[in-house]
Amino acid sequence: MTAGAATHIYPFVPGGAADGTKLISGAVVLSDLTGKPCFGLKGGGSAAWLAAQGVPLPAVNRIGDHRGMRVLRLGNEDILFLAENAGETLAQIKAAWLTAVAPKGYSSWREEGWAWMRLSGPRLVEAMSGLCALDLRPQKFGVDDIAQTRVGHIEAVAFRSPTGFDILFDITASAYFARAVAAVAGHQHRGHP
Amino acid sequence: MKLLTCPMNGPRNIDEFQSFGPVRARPDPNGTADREWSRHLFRAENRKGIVVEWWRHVPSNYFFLAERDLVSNEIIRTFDASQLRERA
Amino acid sequence: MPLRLLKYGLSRDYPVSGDIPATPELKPAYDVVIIGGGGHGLACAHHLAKYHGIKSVAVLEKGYLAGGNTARNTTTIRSNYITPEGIAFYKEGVELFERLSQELDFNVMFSQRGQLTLAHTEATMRSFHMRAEMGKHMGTRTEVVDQKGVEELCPLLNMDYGGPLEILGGLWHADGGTARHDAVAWGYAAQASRRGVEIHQRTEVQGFEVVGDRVQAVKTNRGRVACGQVLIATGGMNYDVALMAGVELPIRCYPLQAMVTQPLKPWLHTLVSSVSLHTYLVQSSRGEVVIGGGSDPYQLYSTRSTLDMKEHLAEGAVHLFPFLQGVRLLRQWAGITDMTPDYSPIMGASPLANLWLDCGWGTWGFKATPVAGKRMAQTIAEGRVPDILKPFALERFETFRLLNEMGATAASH
Amino acid sequence: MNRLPAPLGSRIDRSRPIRFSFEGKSFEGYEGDSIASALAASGQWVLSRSFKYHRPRGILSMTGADANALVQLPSEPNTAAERTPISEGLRVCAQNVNGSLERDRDAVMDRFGRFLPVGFYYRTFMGPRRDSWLKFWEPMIRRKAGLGVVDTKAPHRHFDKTNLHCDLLVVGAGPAGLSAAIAAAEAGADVILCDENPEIGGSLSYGRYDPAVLFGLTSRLEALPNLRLLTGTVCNGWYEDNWLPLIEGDRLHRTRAREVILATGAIEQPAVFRNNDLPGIMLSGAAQRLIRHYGVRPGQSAVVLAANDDGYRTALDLLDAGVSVVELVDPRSAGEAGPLEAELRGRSVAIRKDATIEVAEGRAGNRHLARVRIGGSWIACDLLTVSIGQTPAWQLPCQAGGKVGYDAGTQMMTITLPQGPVHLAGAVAGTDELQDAIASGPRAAATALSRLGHAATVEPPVTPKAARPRYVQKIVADPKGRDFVDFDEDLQVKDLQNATKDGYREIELVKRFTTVGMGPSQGRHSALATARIVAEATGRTVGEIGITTARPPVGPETLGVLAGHQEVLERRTALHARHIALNAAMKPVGAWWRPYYYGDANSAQEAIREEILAVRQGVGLLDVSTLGKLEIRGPDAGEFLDRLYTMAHANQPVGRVRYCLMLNEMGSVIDDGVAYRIAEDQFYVTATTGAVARVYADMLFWNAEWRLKVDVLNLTGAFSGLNVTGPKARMVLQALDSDIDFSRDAFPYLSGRDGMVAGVPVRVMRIGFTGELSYELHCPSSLAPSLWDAVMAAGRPHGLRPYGLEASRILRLEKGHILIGQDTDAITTPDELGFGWAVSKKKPFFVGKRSIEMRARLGQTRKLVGLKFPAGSRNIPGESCLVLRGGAPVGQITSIGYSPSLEAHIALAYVHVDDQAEGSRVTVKCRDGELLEAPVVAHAFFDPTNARQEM
Repeated sequence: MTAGAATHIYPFVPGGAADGTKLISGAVVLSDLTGKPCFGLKGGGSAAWLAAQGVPLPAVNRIGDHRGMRVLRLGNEDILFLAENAGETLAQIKAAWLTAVAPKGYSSWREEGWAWMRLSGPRLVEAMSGLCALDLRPQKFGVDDIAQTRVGHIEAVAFRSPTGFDILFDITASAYFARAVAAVAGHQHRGHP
Repeated sequence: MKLLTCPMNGPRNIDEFQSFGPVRARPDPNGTADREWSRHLFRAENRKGIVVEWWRHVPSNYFFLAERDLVSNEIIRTFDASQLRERA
Repeated sequence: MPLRLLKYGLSRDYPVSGDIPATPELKPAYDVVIIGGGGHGLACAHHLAKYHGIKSVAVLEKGYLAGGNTARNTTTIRSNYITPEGIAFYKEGVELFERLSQELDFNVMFSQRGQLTLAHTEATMRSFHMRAEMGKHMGTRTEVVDQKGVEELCPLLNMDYGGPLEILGGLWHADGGTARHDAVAWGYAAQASRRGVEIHQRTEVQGFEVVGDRVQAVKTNRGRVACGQVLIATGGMNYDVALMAGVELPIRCYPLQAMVTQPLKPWLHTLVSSVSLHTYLVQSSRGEVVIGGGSDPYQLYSTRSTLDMKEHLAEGAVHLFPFLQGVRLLRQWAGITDMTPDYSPIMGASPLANLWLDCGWGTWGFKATPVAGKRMAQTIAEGRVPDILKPFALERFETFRLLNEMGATAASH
Repeated sequence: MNRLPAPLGSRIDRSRPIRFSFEGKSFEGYEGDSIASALAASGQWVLSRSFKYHRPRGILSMTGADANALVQLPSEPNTAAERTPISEGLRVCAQNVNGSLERDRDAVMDRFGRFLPVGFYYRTFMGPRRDSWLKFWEPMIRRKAGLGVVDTKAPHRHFDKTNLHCDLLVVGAGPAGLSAAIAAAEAGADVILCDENPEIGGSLSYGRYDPAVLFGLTSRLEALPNLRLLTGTVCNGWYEDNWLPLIEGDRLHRTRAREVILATGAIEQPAVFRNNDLPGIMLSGAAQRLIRHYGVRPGQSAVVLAANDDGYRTALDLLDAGVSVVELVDPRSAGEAGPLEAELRGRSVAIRKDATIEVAEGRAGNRHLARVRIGGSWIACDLLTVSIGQTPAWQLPCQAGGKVGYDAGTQMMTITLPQGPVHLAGAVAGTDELQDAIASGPRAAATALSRLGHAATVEPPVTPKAARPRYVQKIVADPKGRDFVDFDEDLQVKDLQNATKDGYREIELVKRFTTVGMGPSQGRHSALATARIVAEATGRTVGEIGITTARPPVGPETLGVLAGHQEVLERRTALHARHIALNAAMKPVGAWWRPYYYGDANSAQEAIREEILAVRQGVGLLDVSTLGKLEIRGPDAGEFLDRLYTMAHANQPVGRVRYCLMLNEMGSVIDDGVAYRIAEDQFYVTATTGAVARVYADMLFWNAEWRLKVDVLNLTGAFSGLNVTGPKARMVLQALDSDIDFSRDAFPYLSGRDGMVAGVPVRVMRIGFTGELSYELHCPSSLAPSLWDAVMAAGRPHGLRPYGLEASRILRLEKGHILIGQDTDAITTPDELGFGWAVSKKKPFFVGKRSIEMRARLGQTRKLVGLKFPAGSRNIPGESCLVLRGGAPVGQITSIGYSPSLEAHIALAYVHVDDQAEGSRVTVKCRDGELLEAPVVAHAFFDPTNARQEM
């Protein structure tokens, strides 16, 4: 299915579901990457088909790189491509997949189901410790690690990005998530002026 | 917060998991008399001691098994469902 | 000031009442052996001795008197259930509580200040209407109130939440109340032992001698005891004890936790509970605010407390009464509940002819202490189950005549 | 002023005076003062009145542990005056006083004490009438109950939570804890060291020790980046798997430690004698804290009760503070004089051995200590420091599984922990000499380090030098009483003895009957004495008696810090902003926001009616995005649905849509929806909004057992749904740019199509919840707003109107569609719903099949039917009104509403199975009790032949 003329409207863009919800910035910065190129396969045959395309697959809960894309292995048959700066490469894979014949796995529709947000800023560590119970100390949680866990009390996928943490979660909770992060950041600020 | 070690995601706070209760034998529905069938429906694995139970790691939707002591709450081990069938 | 106080004041020495005689030697046989020295067992013993003339009764308690769920529950007394059978039973329970202090000549401090259960969703409001309609039909004081009614009954509630936490209305149960749980057990113990019932503390049942379809004797850590009739009323241990007799009950054990604040001058005059928040609060006559909620999420035979449940209960309490933020918590604890598939108890006959069940009390056992004691005593004395108990029979799980109280307990045991 | 010169007063900043008030009187203290120290500095020793007898009470321990020093702040009851710092303008009041602290009308209770023996309230207040307790006595007692007053107008405070992780957590920064943390950190471990006090050092910060010791430890500590120090932070509990709450002001650090060392020290115990609760009688640690932490002179002339070296050191401290020490009383028999004793004699302090305090007396109204009797002779004094022994701080160790014992030889309470990740160091482990404590730290650290995998040599624990048995005070009840064991609860020796006489012999029963140990100090100062008294009274040993279970929290903690702050979860559909723009009345359904109707509240009913008519006569548009949407993909997809749902799906043709009904193992209906077969190996399945989370989890669970070749994907958020419904629905869709043929023949009822509509990829299903011609368009959520706009535009010429949940409910009711959870309960079977048509008879298995067959054999008791209440009925029943048969409830109304299309009230209701036939009449009991007769009618009130939805 291709989108044709219609325009994509994500939660934080005008007319989106979270329209009017502010993304916090300052000591803690929350930015929205939901519109960035993203595509995933899930279900029987996904891994085999991608391997056949020459995509090197990391182990489960690890992140690999493929031609500028980050390749997240969320399960044996659950692979997600994030192509913040490699849209073309992703488009090629997507096109190849659409025209390929089964077995080739199935779309996981993450580009529609998940919000993709980035947490950064000078108080990043405190903010994360307020949002997530997991042990994220560098010696315990590396750059290629994936945490499928809870962030801000909702299910989420978290991993490191050059500037902080990237977080994927249910797109319908976007407005809530922005408020939750702002609240935690606010407390951090109040706690240690 | 108790820790539960997910075979796929590692040790996590137990509030990331959902208990699906002890593994239960599934008698052949059509080869079981009504009385036994009711018993199957309502009987509860509740003996003091170690149970093997289903758990779901909610964020990853991964289902696995855990051996847990119903008295001490100690988790003896956790493992993937495939190993259960191997044992069976 | 009541005369009793003068008696205390004028007597040189403390007038000893000797409520609980020291544990006597175990006799080789009793007409009735009651396993479990909690409220239910003691109430049954009292009724056997006082109303059925059965004095050869031994109450066997593994630990100390009423140290299990009798001492750990949060003392909610109510009859606003869903099924007619359930309401009829618990209604009799409330009525017995109204007379209990006089019955026992022991002040159990039954405080009938009403229970207000809050709804935050339309589905809950619907279930409240169901409980109210059935309650009214069965002659209990149970009615649905709207937001205004809630504010009038409990003006300190925070009604300002929009969204999912907004209070849409409530179920007002004027018959609801609390009582001093220990006093109930001690009162029954004192009365029963004065009539010859033997209470054996630190006496643990370790097995049964079953011949044919009868229990010949129970084996304890203090020796063998032959018995005419046996009652199992061991709360969280019911599954375990029944299993020793070869009876497998449809029961799962879950911890139920509660906590209490430091004493405060009284400000909360009714029981308040919220279904969605799984939290309820009641202020004792000591001034402590008791806060409880739902059971733990997985099976366990342990009375350990958890921080997560405490955080959850505090969250709920502060949602309902934001000014509680500065109030301090004193203590938390847990009991072991024996939950049945339909959230109704199991009372009456067992597969063994002389073994009787008073089990499956889950999170709602305390309120039934007097009525369960009375009716189980009648059952044992007459050797047949009275009509009011028949619906609670173990067989219902084979005939599928469930007493569905799921949802009735919600956050108010 | 009782202020002492610097350097005494380590916590206060004399350059910063602070003004505050107590009981309306204004006081001045310094920055760093606690409420109690500032008041003491100004000679105000009485802080509160006691719980039962309203006796004046003051400083006991300076640790903030007990009820004696709890005060009322405007928005915080029961605040520990000994710990809480003063602040400019702070208004402090005494608690539990009737009138004022000075003139407490309830002080008379102290006289009536003999009328109020232990447990008296169980034996009284019952008469004369049955409800006398409720109507008269309880209100009276409630007025007397409680301590502080809660401020129901308290301003909102901000609390928050963080999560900490470390290799080793050390609790307590006294000599043992400090040396343990330093040793572990120097070995490279990641360490957190917490202490409830504002400074490190513990006893080193207030005791009579060489300052160099603390200085040495501090300088090593400061050189360690991997040691995180949290002062002013209470570790308030130990929970499974080393999960510990560290409370730092208004912040809760939920901390996970791999190893824990508890260096929580010991608790000084009071002595028991008549009037041992008078202000001016304090534990020696309290006097030392006042002197060194706050520079406050604890009195003018002191008697020192000393049964150990700490007592002797205290005497020296008092001398240095300019307090005249009248006499030191040592109850121990005369033994060899230690160096401390020599030093005291050198400073001409009278020392009396083999004697103790027999009784104390107070000034008028017992407001302060006046004199004590020793060996029959009275000695005037305004201060008595007590140092007769201590108990290890057992709370945290016991929560961590430690067992409390009693060493009859050394007369010590002992704690033993199971092998594991928790270790003890210092006084809590039984050491009482400074050097033993300092040595025990690294030992505990070594054990923890080796468990952490560090190469550490574990030294065997050496038994501390202090094998010399502790002094044990012989406790005998004073004939005139007021010899308090539990200050919080005003319990005297005889109260505990009397409890045992009444048969409450087990320690837990003693506790419950007398409430000993149940007050704010949770037995810190009473547990050991209680155990000894009960042991004595019941002829058992202290070991046999033991102490009551130590439950968390260790010390009082606010509900605010436990609750923290949590935003309320809300979920929004992709069309949220569209609804807002259309002035929808948004209401929560679970976490979702949904439009109830479009328009202003004052015209709600009108709006709902118009929305209904729009659907019946023209066309309406409903956002159904909250519906659960699941995709089942894989070769076994059909088989999977066959096992989960009651209808047949394996043989369902591609392009067809089927109703699906889900049962649990008991055969009860738990969900319904539709399944659209997109391809041989792909189904698109809907679930009800409220149930989808559980349905999804159950699907995964079943397949964890079945291991079929399917993948289940939850598309609830990824896809949005728009229901275009009404006689003109087809015209609207045909007006849109699309590659789908919407004509009746090409796209019949109960079929589905994939394609493009207005440039948006869609999955369209022809199903009817409203009973009208309906097309349900599902599309990727980011494109839903575009699709919505296109449909709205195409619909405008046809009078298309968006409608909300309220209209939708009436529309479905008119059509007799059930709502799972509203028209069903936990035991509803398909038969009870008349859904036999939806249950496959051919399939060998599906979840619940066996049970519904059995339940059918056992006999059906009720049936869901339609009821109609003619327009103009005066009384209309509401939801949940009972259906009676012979006066007994047999069912209830599950849904009811006014149908504008039928101009009557219609309802779904459970009736007795024998009354299910159309035309039979049933009795319904209205809310007000009136009984109504109503005819049973068919489910589908509206368009029973389905002509409209299948047109």
